[in-house]
Amino acid sequence: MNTSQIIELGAALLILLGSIMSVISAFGIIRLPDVYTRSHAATKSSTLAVLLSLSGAFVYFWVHEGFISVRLLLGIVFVFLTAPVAGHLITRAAYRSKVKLTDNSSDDALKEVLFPEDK
Amino acid sequence: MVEKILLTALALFAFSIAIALYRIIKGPSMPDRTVALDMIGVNLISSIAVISIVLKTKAFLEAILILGILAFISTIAISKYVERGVIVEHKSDN
Amino acid sequence: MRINDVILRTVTKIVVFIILTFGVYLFLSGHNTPGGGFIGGLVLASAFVLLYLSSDIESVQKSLPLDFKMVAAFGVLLATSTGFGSLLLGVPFLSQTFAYFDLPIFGKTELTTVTIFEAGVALAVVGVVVTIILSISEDE
Amino acid sequence: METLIIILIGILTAVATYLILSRNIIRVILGTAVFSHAVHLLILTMGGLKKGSVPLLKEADAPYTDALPQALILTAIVISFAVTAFILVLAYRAYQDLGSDDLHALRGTNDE
Amino acid sequence: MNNIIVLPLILPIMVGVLLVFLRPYIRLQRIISLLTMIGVACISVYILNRIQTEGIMRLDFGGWKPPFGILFVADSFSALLVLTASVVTAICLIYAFSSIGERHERMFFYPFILFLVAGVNGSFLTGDLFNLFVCFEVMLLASYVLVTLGGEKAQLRESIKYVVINILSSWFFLVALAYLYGTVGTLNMAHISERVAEAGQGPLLTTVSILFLIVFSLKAGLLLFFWLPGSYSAPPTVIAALFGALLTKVGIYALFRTFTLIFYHEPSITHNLIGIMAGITLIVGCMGAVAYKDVRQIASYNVVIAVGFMLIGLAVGTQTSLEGSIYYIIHDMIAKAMLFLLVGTMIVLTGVTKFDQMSGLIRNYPLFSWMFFVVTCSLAGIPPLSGFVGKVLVGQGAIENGSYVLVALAFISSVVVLYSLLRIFLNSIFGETIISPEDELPLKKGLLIPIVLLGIGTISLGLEAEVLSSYVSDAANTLFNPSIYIDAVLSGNK
Amino acid sequence: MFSVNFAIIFPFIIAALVPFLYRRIKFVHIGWFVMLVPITLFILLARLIPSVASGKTFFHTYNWIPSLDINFTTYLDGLSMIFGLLITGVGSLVILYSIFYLSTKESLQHFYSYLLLFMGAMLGVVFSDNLMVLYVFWELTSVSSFLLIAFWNHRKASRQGAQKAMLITVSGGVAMLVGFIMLHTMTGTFSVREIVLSIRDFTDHTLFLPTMILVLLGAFTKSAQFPFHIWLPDAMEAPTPVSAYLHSATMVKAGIYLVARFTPVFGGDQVWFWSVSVIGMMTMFWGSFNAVRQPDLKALLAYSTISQLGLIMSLLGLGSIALNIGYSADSIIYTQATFAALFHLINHSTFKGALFMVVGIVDHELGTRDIRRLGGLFTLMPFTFTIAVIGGLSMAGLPPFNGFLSKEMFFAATVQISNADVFSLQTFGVIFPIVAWIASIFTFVYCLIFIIKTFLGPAQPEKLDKPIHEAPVGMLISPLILCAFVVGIFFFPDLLGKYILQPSMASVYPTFGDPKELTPSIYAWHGFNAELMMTIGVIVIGALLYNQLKKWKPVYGLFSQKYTFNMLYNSMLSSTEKGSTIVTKGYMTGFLRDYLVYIFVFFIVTVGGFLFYSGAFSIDISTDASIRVYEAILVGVMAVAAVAMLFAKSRITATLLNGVLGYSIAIFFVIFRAPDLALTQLVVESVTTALFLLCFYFLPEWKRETSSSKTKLTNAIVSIGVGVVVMLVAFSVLNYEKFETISRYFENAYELAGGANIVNAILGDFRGFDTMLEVVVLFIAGLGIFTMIKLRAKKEDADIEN
Repeated sequence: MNTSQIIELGAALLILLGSIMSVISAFGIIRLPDVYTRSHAATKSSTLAVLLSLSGAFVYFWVHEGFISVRLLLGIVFVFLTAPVAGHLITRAAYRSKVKLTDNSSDDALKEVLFPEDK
Repeated sequence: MVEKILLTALALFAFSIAIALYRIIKGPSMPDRTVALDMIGVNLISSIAVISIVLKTKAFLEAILILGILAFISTIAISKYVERGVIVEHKSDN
Repeated sequence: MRINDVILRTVTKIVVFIILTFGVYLFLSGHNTPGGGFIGGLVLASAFVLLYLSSDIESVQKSLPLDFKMVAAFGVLLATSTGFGSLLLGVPFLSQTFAYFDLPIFGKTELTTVTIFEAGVALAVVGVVVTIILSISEDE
Repeated sequence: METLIIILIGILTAVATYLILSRNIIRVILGTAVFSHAVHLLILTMGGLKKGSVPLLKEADAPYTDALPQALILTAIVISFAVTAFILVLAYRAYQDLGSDDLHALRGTNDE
Repeated sequence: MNNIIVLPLILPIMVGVLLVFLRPYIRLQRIISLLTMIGVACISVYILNRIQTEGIMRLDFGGWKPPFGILFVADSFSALLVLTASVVTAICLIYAFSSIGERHERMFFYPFILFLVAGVNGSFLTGDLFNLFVCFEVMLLASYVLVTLGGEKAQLRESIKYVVINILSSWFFLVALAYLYGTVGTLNMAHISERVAEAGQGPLLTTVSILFLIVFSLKAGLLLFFWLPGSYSAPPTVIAALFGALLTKVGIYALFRTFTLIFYHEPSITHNLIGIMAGITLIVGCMGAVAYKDVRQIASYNVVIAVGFMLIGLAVGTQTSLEGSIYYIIHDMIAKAMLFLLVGTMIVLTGVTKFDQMSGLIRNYPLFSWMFFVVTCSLAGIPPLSGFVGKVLVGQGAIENGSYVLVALAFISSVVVLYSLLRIFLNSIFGETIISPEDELPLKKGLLIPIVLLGIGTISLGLEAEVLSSYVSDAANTLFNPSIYIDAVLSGNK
Repeated sequence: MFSVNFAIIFPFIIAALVPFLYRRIKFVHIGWFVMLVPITLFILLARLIPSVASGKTFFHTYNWIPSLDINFTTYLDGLSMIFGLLITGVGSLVILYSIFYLSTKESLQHFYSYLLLFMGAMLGVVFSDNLMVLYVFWELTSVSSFLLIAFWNHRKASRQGAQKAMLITVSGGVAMLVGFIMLHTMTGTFSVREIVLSIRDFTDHTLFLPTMILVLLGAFTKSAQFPFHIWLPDAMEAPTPVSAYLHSATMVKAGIYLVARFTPVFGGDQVWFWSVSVIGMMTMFWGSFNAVRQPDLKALLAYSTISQLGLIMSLLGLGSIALNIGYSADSIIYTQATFAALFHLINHSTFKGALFMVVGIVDHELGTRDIRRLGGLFTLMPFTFTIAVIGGLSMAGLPPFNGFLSKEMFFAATVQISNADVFSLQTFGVIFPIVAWIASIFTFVYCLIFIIKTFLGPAQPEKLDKPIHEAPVGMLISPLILCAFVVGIFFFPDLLGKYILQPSMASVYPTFGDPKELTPSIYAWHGFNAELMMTIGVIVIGALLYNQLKKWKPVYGLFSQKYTFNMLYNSMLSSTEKGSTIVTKGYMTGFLRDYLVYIFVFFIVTVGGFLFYSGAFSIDISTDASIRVYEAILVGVMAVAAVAMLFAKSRITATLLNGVLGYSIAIFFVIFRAPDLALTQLVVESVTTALFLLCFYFLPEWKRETSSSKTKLTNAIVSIGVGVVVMLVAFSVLNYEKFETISRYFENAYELAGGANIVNAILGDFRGFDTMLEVVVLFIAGLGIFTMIKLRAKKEDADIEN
């Protein structure tokens, strides 16, 4: 087993880690009680998952074919840039469309600001 | 070895897609579904990256970026729809 | 009720730029790697869609005063007239040629008529997609 | 793989058929969309699956997978996009003027 | 170099796109679109005559030799149809000038008409099955737009049905193409024919051919015509006229082409099926034609009857009957356009749609009324008008072939056609006039002239059938002997 | 040289000119000019009588559609000469009469146009040798007759009569056309002369009998034979000159002409003999029987015409037997029936023409045709009365009028035929004289009614709107000329026999050697024989019956009005209409789902059915590519997503699921090595989803499907059926591996088209044309959406386009 093969294996393991992360966040998405908590699972851990696997792929191509893929790098940057915004927008939309919080939540500070009439 | 790991990873990605699908079907609220769809998109990105390795081709790297772009646009569109019903406004309020 | 879109708009500015660049890249590289007029056009169109999504029609029109119907029409005209050119040259309709020219400044350059054709396709796609979205959105 | 995909095509077709037989116009439109998914897969499958490498020359070695169906599907995708867009707008225009999205109510009057 | 045969398609498209830029200049749009159609008609005459001397013409796009590229093939059959379609469109355009109104004209009416014709002509000329699909779509999209153009309630309502059914038929087309590609692995029609002949048209290929039959029947209105009556009676007159003249003909053309060129090996299955379908079409068409009092419905069901009639020629499949069908198609394009224009004009003049609410039009509009009589006789196949020759030849072919049931149905149907139109004539045209002189709407010359032109067309086509005969017999010969077509496409590289 | 073709075309040309002339010539009745046409033609034809009589025929041809063997060929022989003379001769007289009958307030230009059109068409029928051209003119006579009947089209009865006449005669014409086409199929020619020469070789042909029946259908409908006679009484709505011309003298005789013309073709066959003679006899009886009860003079004449046409028809049938027996000294006797037919044809035209004109005069001068309001006219209308008596008695078959001669010959022929020993005539032949005799009695009765009730008895001026007065001289000239013929022919029958009838006998019996043998000398007196006794019997019993008319007239009441042929015709039309409406509206529900179900069911039945019926179905999974776990999961995801769409509660969910399907397909495109497709699919899917969302703003949230569970079940079954059929065919296609695809060629894309991306090279170059059109499609859709949104119906527009 030479260096490049080891690195390839490492890349593969990176990807596997990503996929495991993804499954975890998937579980989060079904197990967590309301949309606000679920969006944590979806946006945070699955962003991590995709970053891991894209990096793995990037490393693999780099090592295996000596190919530095600008597109992959760009993709990583892009996901990194957009995922938080997307998460933000969804949860905001959820809140504004009055999706209920889970019963366990103790405090809703925003409510008074946004929907004073609902009091 | 590498290939086996990659295939396992792929299966796991597919598995999370399936779970996200459950959330889309189940709901209960629109944002739930949006979150799940976003997640499917993200998983697809990863899957494509892995498939590219498996198939030993660089042909699909464009797809990764495009999918990233589109998942973003779709999410914005849907959340705007959920929030306001209109996704393209004539004139913004501010 | 005012909704603050500052975060979205800020990100969009960067993202649209990336998308546009990428779209042009796809369009140009289509002959040898995945891409081409259609996909390039579609990606460019999605950049415009993103602009409209994050902002509003009026402000986009202000900074980009284009009648997209005409863009589409021009694209179709461009695509069809590459075929028409071959009519004048007496070769079969839609004959595409590619040749390498030694241009004084650029050196050896590949010029293909397909590129013009694809440019027409891309313009048409952008024009049509944006026209559709604008038409619907402008409806009261 | 082919068998699996063909079964999938069968399911998609059945679903699309059921949707297109609905009374609600949005369901009908979604039905046409699913129809086009099914047929794109079908064209690809009929050309043979996984029988070669990506049809990019120099990228990989011959034999390449059948590129012609891919080109056909590309055309078909764009056309079905155009048609879907059109019928969507048609549907909402009809709703605006006729006040219903129920095709049973939109039978038209064969009054005599 | 046969670049000329792409002109019937590319000229309308390019002019149509140009007209988009000329949107505010309505007068200019009119002139240009009319000139274009006249130009296309002249070109097709030239093509037709060149085919007679040089044989089938073909144009390989991009210079790619068949079966690899797309190509246009012009034989007498397609050239005749292109010619008729262009002439009819030109005449309908004249009608549109004074009927369609500026609002429509400003909304790209002329470009859409030109795109429609481009699609129709392309379908007639193409030699590639997938390209046929694309040409169909060009035509269909244009027709979708035209059906809805104006946004009347009935238009919106009927166009939904029209669009969905046509989407379905396009889907079937793609499925059929997928199957065909999966079996013979090629798209060029001549090449498909060659391969089918080589492998023998086994059960599977016959199954695929039945699928094609369904696809084109949906387009042609053969048996599966449910979209037709509604969508032909909703849009403005001139659009209905163009639909009546052109749309079903494309499907009929495709049926003729595929079942004479490609799937001609199992006539006992496919052609018999066509025969049964044509027979039922005739029966239900006849029933529809007498069931309604709405003049446009009657006209629409007349379209259905004519479809059945033409397909009998194919079902019988002898050279004579094919020849008859070709005559009949040409006749029908002209006569149906005329019928729809007349019927539409009647509705505009009287403000009602049912024939028993109109009366005595002949006193107010004599020439118009006589034109209605001419078209009645013409469609009923009364000699020496244009429907006659086709009718005789189809009958002759069917008798030679022993298809007596079809003969009976075909000829009885022409009596029903006569009856259905005679009812309109006797009730609406004849009788006491119920329009008082002050209410009488003037009949614009611009509306009358195209009708009269078509009337002259149908009369002279009957009297001067000999002029067409050499072209038609050449067309039928090509259809009957597919090898002529195949040789022209696959051998010899021009 | 005078060409017959010209004679045919000439009236057409003038017909086209009449409207223009009419505008110019205001000061004089246009009829005077029109009359010149038939007179000219009559003279031209008459000049040819001697040469035709000597056995000469004239033959001209003018190419029309030579490639289809349809040429404008005319053939002038004895038979067509008779008709030609009748058409032009009676035509001249009728036009003369019409000049006085029709006032200049009527739209004369139309009237004379139609009349000339008819004349030309009729000449065309009798002179054409080519069957197709004959048919052309045949239908033109129907058309012009239609126009003439509907001349007063503001009357409902006129329009209905016209429609009935047109429908029945055109239907018959269509049947005849099929017969002609069959003849062509058998013999390979459209020329009657050639068919006559060659038909002997085809009498055993399977088409021979159908052809005959179809041709007879044409003849019978045109000649108003039982049971197609119903159109003729209704056709009497036409102006009287028209009735006199078309519906007694000429057009209705076109059927007679056709039968005579085709006697050499089909005559000799048993079916021909029986159908022509029996139908003729029935018509004769039924016509005369019904004529008696008509209160309207014109209707009486109409039924009388039907009866007389039946007489002539049956004679032609009887005469055809000679062709079966063949040319021999014995068979000559049977040809006499045909001779009588042709003779009576001429006679009928003369006296019936005169009688119609009499009715026209009465109608025109007194304003009614109802015999219940008429009577005692003879003192004030002496000339009219004279004409009526001459015509009426001739029709009744009394001497010294021509009707007597032909009636006697008719009796002779029926008696003769009952002695023939073919076609089992010994048994059934006796019917003919009996029916003939009974029918003649009724004929006698209605003739008496016509004369006596109208002109004799007490006058009833109180029932009339106008005072009784004699017609102007102009109206009397034509009937008087005809009466002169009626009497003249009685005294000099042989002149007619030799010059006119003899050559036409040669046309009917071309194989019978010298036509002179077939031409008997006609005598008014031939001893006390069977036919004379029959005539005497007719007179005696007829007079008796007339006397007792009141007593037996209730017999007619026995025939229920419900079961007349007219009612049958009407109920047939209305029930067809009703049935069609029910059926058509039954399946044309306007509900999209129904139409789609029809289409899908048709698809399942034909494609699926044939797949199994032919055994084309096959399945083989051994050549499949391998399946990875993730692929299987993804397939499952798609299947679940698809099925979930059916149960989605909200439209957004369904749309998102559709998006999932789209994205998953993109991943399959990746797996199946289609990068361009994957890219396009991804973008298109996103844009489509965005479009859905855009449009949802304007559409309501969907409701639960409210269809009945039966509908849902049908939908489900149909859906599964479609899915299964698509699947099964796909399996079979996958196993069909006989050909290499053509795409190997595209692998040289780089050398050929300068591109390394094969798909792109195909799209941009090899199949660039598709791409071009696809852009056009996209463009049309975009522009269409724009117009659909911007161009709306004006609110105030009346929605007449519905």
